[in-house]
Amino acid sequence: MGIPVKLPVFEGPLDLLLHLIESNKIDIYDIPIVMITDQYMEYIRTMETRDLNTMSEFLVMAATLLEIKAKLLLPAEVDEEGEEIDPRAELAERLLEYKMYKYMAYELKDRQSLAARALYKEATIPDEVASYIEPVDLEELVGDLTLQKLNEIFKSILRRQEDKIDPVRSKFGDIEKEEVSLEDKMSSVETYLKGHRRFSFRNLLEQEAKKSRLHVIVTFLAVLELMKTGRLTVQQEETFGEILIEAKEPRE
Amino acid sequence: MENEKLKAAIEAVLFTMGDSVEISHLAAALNTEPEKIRELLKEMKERYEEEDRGIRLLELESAYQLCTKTEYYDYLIRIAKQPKKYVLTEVLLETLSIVAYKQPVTRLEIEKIRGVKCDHAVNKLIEYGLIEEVGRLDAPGRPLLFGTTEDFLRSFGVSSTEDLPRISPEQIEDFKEEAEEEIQQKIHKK
Amino acid sequence: MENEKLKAAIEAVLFTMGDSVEISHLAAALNTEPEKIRELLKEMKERYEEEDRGIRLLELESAYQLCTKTEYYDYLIRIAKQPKKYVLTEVLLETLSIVAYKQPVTRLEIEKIRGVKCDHAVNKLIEYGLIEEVGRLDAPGRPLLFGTTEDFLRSFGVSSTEDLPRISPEQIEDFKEEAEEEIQQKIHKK
Repeated sequence: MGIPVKLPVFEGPLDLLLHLIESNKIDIYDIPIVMITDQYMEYIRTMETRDLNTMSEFLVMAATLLEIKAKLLLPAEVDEEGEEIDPRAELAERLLEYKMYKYMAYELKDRQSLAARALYKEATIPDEVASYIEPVDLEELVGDLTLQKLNEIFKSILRRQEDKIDPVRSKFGDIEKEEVSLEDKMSSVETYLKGHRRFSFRNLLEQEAKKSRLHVIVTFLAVLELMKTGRLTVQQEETFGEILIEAKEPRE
Repeated sequence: MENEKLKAAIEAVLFTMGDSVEISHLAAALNTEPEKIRELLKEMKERYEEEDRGIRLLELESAYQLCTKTEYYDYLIRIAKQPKKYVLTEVLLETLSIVAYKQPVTRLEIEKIRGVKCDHAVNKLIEYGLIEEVGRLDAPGRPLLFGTTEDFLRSFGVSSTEDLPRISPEQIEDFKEEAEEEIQQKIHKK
Repeated sequence: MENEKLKAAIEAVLFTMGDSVEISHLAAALNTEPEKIRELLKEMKERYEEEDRGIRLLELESAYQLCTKTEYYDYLIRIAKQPKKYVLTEVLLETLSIVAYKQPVTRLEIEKIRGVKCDHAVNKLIEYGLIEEVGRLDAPGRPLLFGTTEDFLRSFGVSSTEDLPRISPEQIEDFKEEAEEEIQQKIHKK
């Protein structure tokens, strides 16, 4: 059946080269390099692709062809056995290898269309099998685990829990997460900003301190957050001096 | 189509479908009289009964289905069910130790002690038969209480949970005093 | 267990699972030597080839699977759902044939043979489950090596990569005459 001639869209430089060789009915081992190079260059000049990657692959081959063309003009090199090296030999090998895989691809395609005519079956696991639960062998499961070991494990958990408790934080008692949310605090600070434009950070915190320690903390976080988003600026004249908060004009 | 071929085609259809197939459907697909199909199916049914066959033909009103012979279910179980390796992972051991020493205990208490969710571990331990539900706590939501099972005691060679080794006063000494309070507070608050 | 029973058990398992089952799994489940199982499967394979059977045993490297005989496809498709199909473009087929014949193979080797980048093709073939990573080459950069999957064997109806079609003398006839000599040379050099 031979290799079908495709539309002039080629998968790559080798594909194009193979096409030129076949349409010119020439021997892969005796490629008229000048003619083929001209035809090859002609083709890539008309290529419409703007894809640099694709283009570069074709250009690499163009360079190879030109190199072979140049070598053919020079006196032939000889190998260790004194035989002349044909500058085209390597390219011919590559073309043949490529051609072989291309041919195999067609073979595979035929195989695939035949194999696709076999249908398979989904698993049909009977309920009795699906619902089977392997009994647990407790003896094996427990193995060499002893009560002593279990006891050690329990103690280590308790110890670990103790490590987790931060002595400072634990004095606060439970922190109620819902009580003060950062979002709420941010909007209340922003409202305050609208009315005051410029105010003392200490005053702000003193008001909050009347509520709870948590309010102070969250207010502080809210100020930091608003600073980050550029809603306010903070100034301090000297170390430990009064911290002044000033509203920034909205960006627009 | 000759009978042999028809039988093969029927087998192919029943195999692929897995499920039951109406005789009328088979007849239409094979361009053959339903009566003929029914007759062939009867013949096939006998063939499947042979000793070296693991499948059989099931007759269902006006349909037929291929299915596995029940006598081979045991082998199926070995293949379809990955032999489960039951192991007590660290998480399971920790959870088990908490249940053993704090029983009856709720999921929430276990979670508080371990600091992580314990649903999976609790379920696994129940599956293994090491712990079980022993009641409900008289608290909002009436959470389930868990305790160790008799099997648990048996596999550890103790006759009652009273026999579980307790944490001795000296051991408790080792715990930081202040931390201990905290823990007690946390646990008993519930 | 006697041979007849073993065969029945194998059939039951293969039928139920639908998917391919490793010989080693069968051997373990049936408490029988893998060699024995392999032998029985060979005998079963022959029985399935009989005229009145619509299914056959497919050998896939070290696994076996039941499937319908291809000659009944036209009847089957009137009842059964068409399995999902993917279309392999020429690029994909070329890349796949290189992986199939040269495996294990790196991306770079494929690119060298085709003269073009193959990332897309390789990724697509992996997505289709036809090829997979099989290791890394012990070379600078430790490039990934690719090979074909069991699904590849199934989709192309071959039992192992050894069974892939080679170029036969008759097929070579079809090649253009001028290339003929060179190809012969190429094949016999292998």
